[in-house]
Amino acid sequence: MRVAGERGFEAPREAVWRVLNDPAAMAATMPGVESFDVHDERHWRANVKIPLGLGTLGMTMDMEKTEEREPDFASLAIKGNGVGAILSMTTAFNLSDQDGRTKMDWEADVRIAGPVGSMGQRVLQPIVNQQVQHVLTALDEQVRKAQAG
Amino acid sequence: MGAPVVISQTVRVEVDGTTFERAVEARRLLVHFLRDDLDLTGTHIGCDTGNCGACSVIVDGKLLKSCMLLAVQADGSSIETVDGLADDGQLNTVQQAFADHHGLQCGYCTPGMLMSATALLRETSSPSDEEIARAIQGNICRCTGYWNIFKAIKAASGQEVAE
Amino acid sequence: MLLSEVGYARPETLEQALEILVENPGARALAGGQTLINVMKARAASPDVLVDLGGIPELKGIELGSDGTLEIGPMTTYAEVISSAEARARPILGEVCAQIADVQVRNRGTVGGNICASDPTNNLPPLLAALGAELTVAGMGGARKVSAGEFFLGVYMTAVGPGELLTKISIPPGRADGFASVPIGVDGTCIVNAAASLNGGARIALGCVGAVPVVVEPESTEVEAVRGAVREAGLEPPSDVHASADYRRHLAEVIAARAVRQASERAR
Amino acid sequence: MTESTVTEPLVVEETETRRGYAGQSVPRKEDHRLLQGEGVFVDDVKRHNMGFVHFVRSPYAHAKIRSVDVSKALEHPGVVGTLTGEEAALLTDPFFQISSPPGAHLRDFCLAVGKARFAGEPVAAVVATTRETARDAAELVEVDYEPLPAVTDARRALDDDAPVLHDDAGTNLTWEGVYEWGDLDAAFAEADRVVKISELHFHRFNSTPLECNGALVEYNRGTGQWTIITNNQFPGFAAIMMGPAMRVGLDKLRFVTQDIGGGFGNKITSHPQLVACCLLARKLRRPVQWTEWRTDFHLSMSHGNERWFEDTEVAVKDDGTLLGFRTTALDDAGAWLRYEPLGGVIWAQVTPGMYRWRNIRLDFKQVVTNKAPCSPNRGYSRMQHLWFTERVIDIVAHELGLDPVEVRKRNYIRTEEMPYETPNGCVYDSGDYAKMLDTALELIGYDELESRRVDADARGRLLGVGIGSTLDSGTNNFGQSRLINPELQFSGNNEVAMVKLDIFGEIVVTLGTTPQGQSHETTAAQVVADMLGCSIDDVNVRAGHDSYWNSHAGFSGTYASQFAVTGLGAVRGATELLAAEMKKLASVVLGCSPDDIELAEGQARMKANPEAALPFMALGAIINANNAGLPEDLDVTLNCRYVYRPPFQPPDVERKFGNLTLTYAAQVHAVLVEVDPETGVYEIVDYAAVDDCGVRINPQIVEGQVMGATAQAIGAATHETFTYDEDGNLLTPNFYDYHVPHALDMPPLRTGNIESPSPFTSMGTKGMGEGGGAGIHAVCAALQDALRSRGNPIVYDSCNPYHRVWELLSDPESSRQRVTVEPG
Repeated sequence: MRVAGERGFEAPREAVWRVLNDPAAMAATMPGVESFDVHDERHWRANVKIPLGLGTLGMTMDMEKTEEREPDFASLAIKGNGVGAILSMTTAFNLSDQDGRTKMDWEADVRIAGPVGSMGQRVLQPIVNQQVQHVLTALDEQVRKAQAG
Repeated sequence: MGAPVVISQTVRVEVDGTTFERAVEARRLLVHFLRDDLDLTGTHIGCDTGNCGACSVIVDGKLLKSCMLLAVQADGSSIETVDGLADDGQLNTVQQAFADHHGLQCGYCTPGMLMSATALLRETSSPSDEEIARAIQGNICRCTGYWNIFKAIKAASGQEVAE
Repeated sequence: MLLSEVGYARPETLEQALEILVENPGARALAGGQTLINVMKARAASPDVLVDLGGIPELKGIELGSDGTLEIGPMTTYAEVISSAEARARPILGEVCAQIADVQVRNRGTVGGNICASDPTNNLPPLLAALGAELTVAGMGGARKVSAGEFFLGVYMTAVGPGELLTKISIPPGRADGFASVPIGVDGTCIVNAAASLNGGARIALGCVGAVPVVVEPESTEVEAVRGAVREAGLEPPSDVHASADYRRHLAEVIAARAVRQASERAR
Repeated sequence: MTESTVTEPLVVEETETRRGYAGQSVPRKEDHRLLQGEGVFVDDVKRHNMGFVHFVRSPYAHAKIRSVDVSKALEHPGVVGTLTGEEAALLTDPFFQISSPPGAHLRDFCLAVGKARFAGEPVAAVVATTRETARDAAELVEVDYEPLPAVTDARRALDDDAPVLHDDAGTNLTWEGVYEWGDLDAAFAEADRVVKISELHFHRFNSTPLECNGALVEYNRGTGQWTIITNNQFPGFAAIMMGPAMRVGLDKLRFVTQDIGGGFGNKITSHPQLVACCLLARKLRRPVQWTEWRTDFHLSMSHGNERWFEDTEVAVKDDGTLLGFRTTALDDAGAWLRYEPLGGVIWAQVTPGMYRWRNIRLDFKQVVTNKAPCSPNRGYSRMQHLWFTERVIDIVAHELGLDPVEVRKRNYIRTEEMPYETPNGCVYDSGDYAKMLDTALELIGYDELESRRVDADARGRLLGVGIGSTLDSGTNNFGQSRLINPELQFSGNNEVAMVKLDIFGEIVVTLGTTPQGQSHETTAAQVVADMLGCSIDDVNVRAGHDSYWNSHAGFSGTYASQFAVTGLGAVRGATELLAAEMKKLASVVLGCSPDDIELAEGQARMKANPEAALPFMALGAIINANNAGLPEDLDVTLNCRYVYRPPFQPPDVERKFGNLTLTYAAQVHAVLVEVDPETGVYEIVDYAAVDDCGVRINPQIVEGQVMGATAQAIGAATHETFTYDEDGNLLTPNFYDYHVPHALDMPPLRTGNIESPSPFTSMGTKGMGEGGGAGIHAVCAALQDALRSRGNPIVYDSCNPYHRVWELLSDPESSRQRVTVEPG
């Protein structure tokens, strides 16, 4: 399923870019991150436990930065492996200046296979949307932090 | 002192008048306990989502699907299954009505279907067509289209059945 | 079938239950199990410990307060609601419970389990949201009250946090309620459902159109006002094999109007 | 009648079977055990020390398998062993392919080798001491997948950029054939109008028997023989597939079955899983048990053929006379050809449907896609084609402003034309389709239709009526497989039965079939008791199938609507032989000629002097235990085996011409639906099913089959669909999203019956039970009729869930664009 949107940040483009490309900061935006390893500046791995009311969904996520055009565009390919589900996701963002603020246009294509997939799209789509919102809010937080510190 | 958390425990149940006691893993579903641990294979499994009702049994007087209940949750209960319906090989009224009206073909859904019919007739002595359909809504049959099952249950309640 | 290994505990008091939940972060409450056990069969979720609430008397039962408020224990089964004399004070409750799945599920499934599962296709979340129910959530530190509107946080996620339990469902008095749905086959899984309550202003809650029930409050109970209000709610329903987002949007309008119509008829 | 049809070898007077048990609804012998939960289904069988098999399945619809690492699984407590695709590829040869090239080049093993081609395909297997442990360990098997793009739409499968599933074949087009009979050019030249239909779609579903597949397999190291206790419904076919693949003779594979929880064709192609179990039982030196769960079944087993009908052109006269049609059938076989491409010819058994048109061209293409493999499903391949012909009839009537009832009557094959040879040489044995239609219309209350429309209208509902008229062709001539692959050495058909008289006078009947609810024990006993003149209670028909009984032949099994012909034909043959032996023995003992002896009341007695009689018990005792002094040349065993062989010739491969089946049961269904125009939700408010399967041995059992087929058609027409997303994830993998009819979904049903005896069978019976899917079309037609006032949408899909009806209501135009009417 495809999700997309735009978001404004009260920060210059470079600041936002830095956060988006700082593995540690990104890790802090992801739901239920338990550990996060940086293999190199293009490859990261995270162990996450996505909270679901009925239990948590454990996953190992391998992330690869597939494209980068500093300071405005990057795309990631993410592969998640869990007991109940296999997730593959490609996401990209585009930053642009808006008089001091930064506008981020983003899109993500999320695909889920395995038993969790059998829970039905009407359940999965809301879950994905919700996690995306979670990430974006946390991203706001990180940008503000970066500005402050 | 809080309640203990167990991975497995001894479960004691009465099934169709016989008492059984077995150590069982907490994760084991009642239907697997009946079929695999107690060798009571009359109760069947037709799905893995609680939709088909082939595993229906009566636990302490309540009709339940034994695939949505852990064996440990049934500890201390009294369970009725298809194996207990007939009296020493003599079909009871509901069973006989299913035979008379061809209410079964492959016979796989039949044990659950009979338990649902039994539960219905205990509470409603002469059910309407609507009540009969509601009573077996949780039991899937792929052979009969239900029509002959409706007839059988109606006949079992002593009502006239149009042939 | 075939669950992952899981611990099991059957506490006899609320305190014991909360204790276990606090001591075991991976623990989950097991109510009727008519959703949770199926999710565990798919191994889509695998709690470490199941805390069976079936042995806790204080979580059961239905009481009708002098002011007409219904207080329902979360472990009350659908069947108990349907046959409860007290529950008839708010007839829609029994009527909607009677449309849930089948006899077997209604004998085992509980009101608390239905709303805590917060599955978008469930009937009770939108109903309680429309009725303006109040939910009591207890933790070691004590209890708090949450309105149904704020209770549902997402798919399978509610205001009941780690180490907490839903202990009571309080429903204010009223009779002018309606419920409508488009299920897949009679009493099947809902494609869209809607509950309406006209007890002091019109409140409609729509189910299956998002992660949580969407509450809409139209100006009037006129069909066009209701449909307009639903349209303006800017629903973003999921698409699946049973319905496109557009179809769900369309159904939401129609079903909302039908729920309101039923409620209005009862208001007279 | 064509050359290929000769009269039956077995001639008996009609009267002999018309009296007695045959024709009566006697109670079923099967019921006593099934009603007490004492049936023996495959998962009920246990063996000491048996291990439980759990398959590791691909989560991807299409992926390269880089590696499979079972080490962690093997370390898991309780695990006794594993099997991988690489091992399977060493230990077995690929399954024999029915198809001619390129389909012939597929290399199909019991587990995925090198590549996974559909989500849910078994990639490895784990065996452990409990079911739960086996699943735990299966999760520890590490498979390194490299996901590949998937193709899930048959219409895209032949695009240049479409991923190719099988490099060995080099294309996704695995089989194609052109069928043409009559003179298309003349037909279209004669036509007043040409109705063009750009695309129709028959959807993917199956009958979802309530019991899924399973097996318990034991290996005898001393004899090198496997005992396979399974619910496979066509052991003869499984053996032919498994023996060569496992490099063993067929007698090394003993198939045992008692009760089967529904089959409907869906349990024919479990041979890959059975081979995996055989390899594990041998490797691990213990019995292994495999139970397939519902989600496994939906993901990986026997979907019904999905078929597209493209660029259809129909030649028709203004009065509705149908002259002929052209179309291209694009059949989606899923990822493997497990029984396919037989679907590429089976449809031809009913080429013209029930109609008289003589000029037909059908270009058949079958492609593979990244979806579960297809296999027969009740109404196999004919159902798709009959739905197409019925849709054509109604669309033509609709567009030409003619009454569908009249168009049918005008074009139905007439009863006086029976036996009727179709354009491709099949012979419709008997029937009266117009009379069936009248009966159906009467049952549905067709006369009050207009008043019912008004009444529905007043309630804000749209009423529609629809007719479905189909054929259930029974008793295959396997020679038709040569139209798929001329190299194949299959033709004709056969079934076996043994009847013996035992020492205490018990009559024991052994069948070669594998019934799944079709009541063979009962109907066989009815026939035997009538022929031997004894009580049905004295006839013991063995339950189930065991290849050690030696009562089977190559085509033994229960499939393709044939027991009333092949099964009972074999029973009659064996009983005839036994009766003759009993008479001969009695004549020796009583000192008369066999012709003086009659069998009645459980005795062999002299016609002239009934006092001179030998009870069956005496006959059984003499031969089995008290035979001293009998004449040396007395050739009597009281244990008779008969192989029934229907009268078939191989078809003409060049002309694709010949008799492909022996009998044609017919169904005419009529249905009334009410649509809620606001939501697209609809309800079937009345249903009538009229059936004609010739002489009925047990009317109640026949009616039960009619009802079952009707319910399955209703489910398929309304909600049942195996729908995949573009990535190849199945969106309806269990009964939660795959909605089958429940009790409250059933409409009121009226059934009617007409009896047109088949001239080609000894008892006038016809195979039946598949039902032809008449209800699927009837619902489609009723919806189109109901929506007429809403912009005349065209119902173009065989499955119409609420959302599709709403689409037709909200945008009738896009559906109308599929149809054009041009002058001839």
